[in-house]
Amino acid sequence: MSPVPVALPLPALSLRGLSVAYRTDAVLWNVTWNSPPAGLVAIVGPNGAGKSTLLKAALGLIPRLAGEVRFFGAPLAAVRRRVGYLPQRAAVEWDFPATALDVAAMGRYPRAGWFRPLPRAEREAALAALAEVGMQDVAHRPIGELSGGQQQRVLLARTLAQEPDLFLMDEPFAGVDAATEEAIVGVLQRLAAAGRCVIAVHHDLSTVPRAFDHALLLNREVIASGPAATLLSPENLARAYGRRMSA
Amino acid sequence: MSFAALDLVPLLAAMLACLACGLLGNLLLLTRQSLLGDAVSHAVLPGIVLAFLVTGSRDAAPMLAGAVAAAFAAALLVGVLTRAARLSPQAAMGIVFSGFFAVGVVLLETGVGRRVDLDLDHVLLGQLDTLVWPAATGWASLLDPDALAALPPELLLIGAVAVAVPLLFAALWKELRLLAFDPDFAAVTGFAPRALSALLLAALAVACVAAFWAVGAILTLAALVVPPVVARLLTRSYRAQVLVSAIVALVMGAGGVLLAGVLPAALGQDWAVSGAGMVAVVGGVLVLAARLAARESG
Amino acid sequence: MWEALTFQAGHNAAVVAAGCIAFGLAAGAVGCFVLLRGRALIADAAAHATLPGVAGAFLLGLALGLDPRALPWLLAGGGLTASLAVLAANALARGGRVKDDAAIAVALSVSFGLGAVLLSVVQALPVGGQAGLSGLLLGRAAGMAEADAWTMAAVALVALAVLGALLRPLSALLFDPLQASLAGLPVKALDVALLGLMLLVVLAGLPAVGLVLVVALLIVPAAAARLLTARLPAMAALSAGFGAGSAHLGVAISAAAPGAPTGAVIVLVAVAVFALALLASPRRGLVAALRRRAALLAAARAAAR
Amino acid sequence: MRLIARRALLAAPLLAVPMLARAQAAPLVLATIAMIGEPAQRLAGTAARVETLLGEGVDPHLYRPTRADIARLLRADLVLYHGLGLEGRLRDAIGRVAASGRPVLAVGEAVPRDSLIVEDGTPDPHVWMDPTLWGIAADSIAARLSALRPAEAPAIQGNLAAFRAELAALGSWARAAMATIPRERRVLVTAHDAFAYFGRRYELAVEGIQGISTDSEAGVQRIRDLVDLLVARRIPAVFAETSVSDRNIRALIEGAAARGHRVVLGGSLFSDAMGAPGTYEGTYIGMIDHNVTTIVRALGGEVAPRGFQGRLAA
Repeated sequence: MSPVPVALPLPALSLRGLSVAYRTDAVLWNVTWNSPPAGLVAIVGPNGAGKSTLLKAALGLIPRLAGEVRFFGAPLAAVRRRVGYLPQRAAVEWDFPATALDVAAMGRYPRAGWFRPLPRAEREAALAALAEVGMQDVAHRPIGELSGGQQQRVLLARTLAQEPDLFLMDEPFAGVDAATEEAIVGVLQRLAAAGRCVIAVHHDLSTVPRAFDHALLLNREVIASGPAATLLSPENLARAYGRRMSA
Repeated sequence: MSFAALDLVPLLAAMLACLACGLLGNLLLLTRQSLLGDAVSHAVLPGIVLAFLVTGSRDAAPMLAGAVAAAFAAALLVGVLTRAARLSPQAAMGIVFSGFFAVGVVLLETGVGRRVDLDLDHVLLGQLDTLVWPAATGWASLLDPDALAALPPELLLIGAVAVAVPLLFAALWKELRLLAFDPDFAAVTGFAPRALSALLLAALAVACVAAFWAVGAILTLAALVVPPVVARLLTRSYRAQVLVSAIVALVMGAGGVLLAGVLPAALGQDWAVSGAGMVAVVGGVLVLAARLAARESG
Repeated sequence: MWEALTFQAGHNAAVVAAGCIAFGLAAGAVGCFVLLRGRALIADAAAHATLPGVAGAFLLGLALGLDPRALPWLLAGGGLTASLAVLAANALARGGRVKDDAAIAVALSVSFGLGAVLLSVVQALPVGGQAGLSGLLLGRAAGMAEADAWTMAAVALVALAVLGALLRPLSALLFDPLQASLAGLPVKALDVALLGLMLLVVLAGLPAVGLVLVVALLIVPAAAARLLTARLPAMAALSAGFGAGSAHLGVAISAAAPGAPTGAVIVLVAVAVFALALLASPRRGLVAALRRRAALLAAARAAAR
Repeated sequence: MRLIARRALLAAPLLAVPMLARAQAAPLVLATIAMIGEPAQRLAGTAARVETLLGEGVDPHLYRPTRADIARLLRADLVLYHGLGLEGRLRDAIGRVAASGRPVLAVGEAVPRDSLIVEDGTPDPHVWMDPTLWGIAADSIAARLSALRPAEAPAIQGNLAAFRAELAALGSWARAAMATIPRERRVLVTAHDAFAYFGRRYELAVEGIQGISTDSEAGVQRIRDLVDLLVARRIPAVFAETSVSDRNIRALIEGAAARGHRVVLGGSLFSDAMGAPGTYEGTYIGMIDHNVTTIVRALGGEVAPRGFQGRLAA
């Protein structure tokens, strides 16, 4: 990790008028938001607020109705190497015949490029990423035999192996044991200290002020965004969750 | 009448067809599409009939092209239906292959007419046991260009496919693994999952049709699913899965042909059974053995 | 065309229509449950798995001096091997490492191969009467006799009766298998009953209408019904209706159109019904979706400015 | 289990002459279908041993050769096959056998092209249904056998002459028998389109429920049209075939009965396969004799119940 945090003026992720509909019901509506250039950002909101949809739409994994998405001011295709993605653990096929190292090494594929087999150095880098999340001992174990927490850390190692400047994480803390949660928080803090930007979809409001610098409160539309410490005021929460109850 | 003349080509054709289809079958297995082969086998009929109606000729080239086009279209349509109608892949396959086959039959009956003997069996579905190589006098014929020129074209096509598929796996080893494991991550990291999937479907269509033409549907369906399932039961890593499936494919192909005809003849019997059928049966035995072995190891 | 629809297009057309309608009813109803159980193509595997049974029965009949061509005897053989294939697929999938679709594919291809082996043995025997043995699997709707039509009616009655009796437990099973077993429902017995019904439909359908029509009517009407309703009883009824309707319209069209093969036309009508449901259904249909999506698109673009 | 090899020997009418006594073993001739194999053996006499690949009642459209069958193909000193697309993928194998220099003869293709019934450029393969055309085929077989065994040529030509004479007698007898069928009833309805040449030769309207390929699927309208024909022309009988399922034919009978017109199953004709080897119906002459006798009697004509030579099974 480069030691000196370089203050980049451009927001890591900027959305302008982003709308997404799943089949016929609008899931995200006219979301305009700029993330800070670096630091830990939480996306929070009730179930069905479109948190995960926002990440997927930004990354082009699901079609957008409208809106512009920029990563560090450029379209994704131009800065792919700078963007890391951690999917929801439940969305991954853990019955697949692969070891923890195999999965972590996938983060290095872009460095090897097409057609070339993964060089040894890249596999070492993947092993290092596993070490960062304390998973080096299970490197050669099939992922199907790992616990939920271990699996989450292996996915995180894969994203770390990408060495991106921006991390998009979908529910990194969902269903993990305390030790894993603590380890992940440690990793996030080290990334922020190194000047990276981490945008994580998160459901546990109580930990947001402590663990995150910035937050986006979402319920299909932007409710509010700003410093995590002050954002979760009762009015904002009522507007986000209240509306959800009556809607 | 030497082994080379009678048995070498069926043996090679069965092994090559099993290898090509077995390797691709791994990716089908890991993406829950093992039954795609069965769907394709029904879906090729309209492609063939249209090729006949358009070109008016019954020789292989146009028919094969029509079959590949129909197979590719069917596989794509299964994907679209699975997403658009939110159907399970199995249901989508059932609808697509029934529809395609019915269109084929209607075209056959009304377009081609009743007087023309154009049925699927004669045109596309090869018969493993008829792949004789009479020009061969012995093993030396393998080096004799004239004899080689007289090799059945079916063997040459499935041979080419059986070389291309492993090359495809070697060239795109990590890309195909990533595509099967996590297409979303592949998209984000720029490994074009949609394009790769289309390439895979094309490879599957060509491999299936080449195998149908050389050894028939029976052997092809078994080749697509048995090697991957046996490897799945015996291995835990992707590399082992692919390698073991290749070995199982070759054993199954060779075992079937040898048991069906070569062994009875060696024992002085003057009868033989269907080579393609025996390859599938040997495959079944291998699955049973692997299933029992897998249970022991827990 | 109109006279065909009203059963006045001659005896054969009427018999074929009645037989196919009854079959469509049974296949649609049973197919709905099989589809929801997530094993749509099990019928295709079972149908292929009858081939070794038919060939085996012929050989056994020959050895025992029976009349090897008696249809009930051949179908008994076919039913036996089809059941064994389905059980084998279940056993293979139980370990968890091999998923359901791969297990079905293995059962299908291996039994298909075994059938080919046994047929090659039959073919080598110097005995006549093997005419149309494999043709048994390629029955033609148009050649249906009155007896076949009555068989179809009987199958439909049995299927509807059993499904009616088991509707509540089956819907609990389909809704949430885990919950159902926890609630003490005999999940295994229900599964066997459902597969038994599927086999009954396959075995009755194969000699009468052929493999593709059997598989098609077990899947397509059910898929169409599922696009239109989420409630199981309505879905089963709708699916049965689509099955019967497709058969009726299909036979009528094939009675009117020169050279049109009846079975294939029925399949095309069923697929057309599915396509219509896909496009037009209010809830999940494409047309409604596209219309609403276009509206959303316009609104979203307006908002973004 | 395979009795065909031994059975074909039994079929040779001249078995009385011990084969093995000959200094040089008689060459092995392999025919694909019995309609070629049986006459060929008769023409060859002791000059050659003729075996047939397809057994009794085996439909050439659905036939799947095994390795043992193909081995016989390669062992044969001469291969007689029909051609005109009848044998499907087996024809490719035979083509390769020919390309390697072994003698091969497409018997059906010996018949002049212009006398074939051709549709969309594809000839109807069932040429053997016309005894006159099959006489031409016999000539080509005899010529090929003579080339194989020049020393035996005179004997072969003698057998040919005898066979041709019997064919001629059969032909005139058949034409006379057919003429006894009341004109409006001269309609032959069968399971599949195999009798076009037969109908052309004996001025019989021919209708098959299925097309040429047994894989084809008839439609309800086809069945209704045939029922209308049966009722309109008061045709008394329809015919099943030994190598094809008779489901469709039974449906016709039911259809006509519903219109108050009683149609019977006139019998089971030989279309793509002959009778059991060793029996009279297992010979080409016997097969045609059986078909003609069965058709004429069922359609109300006059013919001796035991057929042309009184040799038909009771």
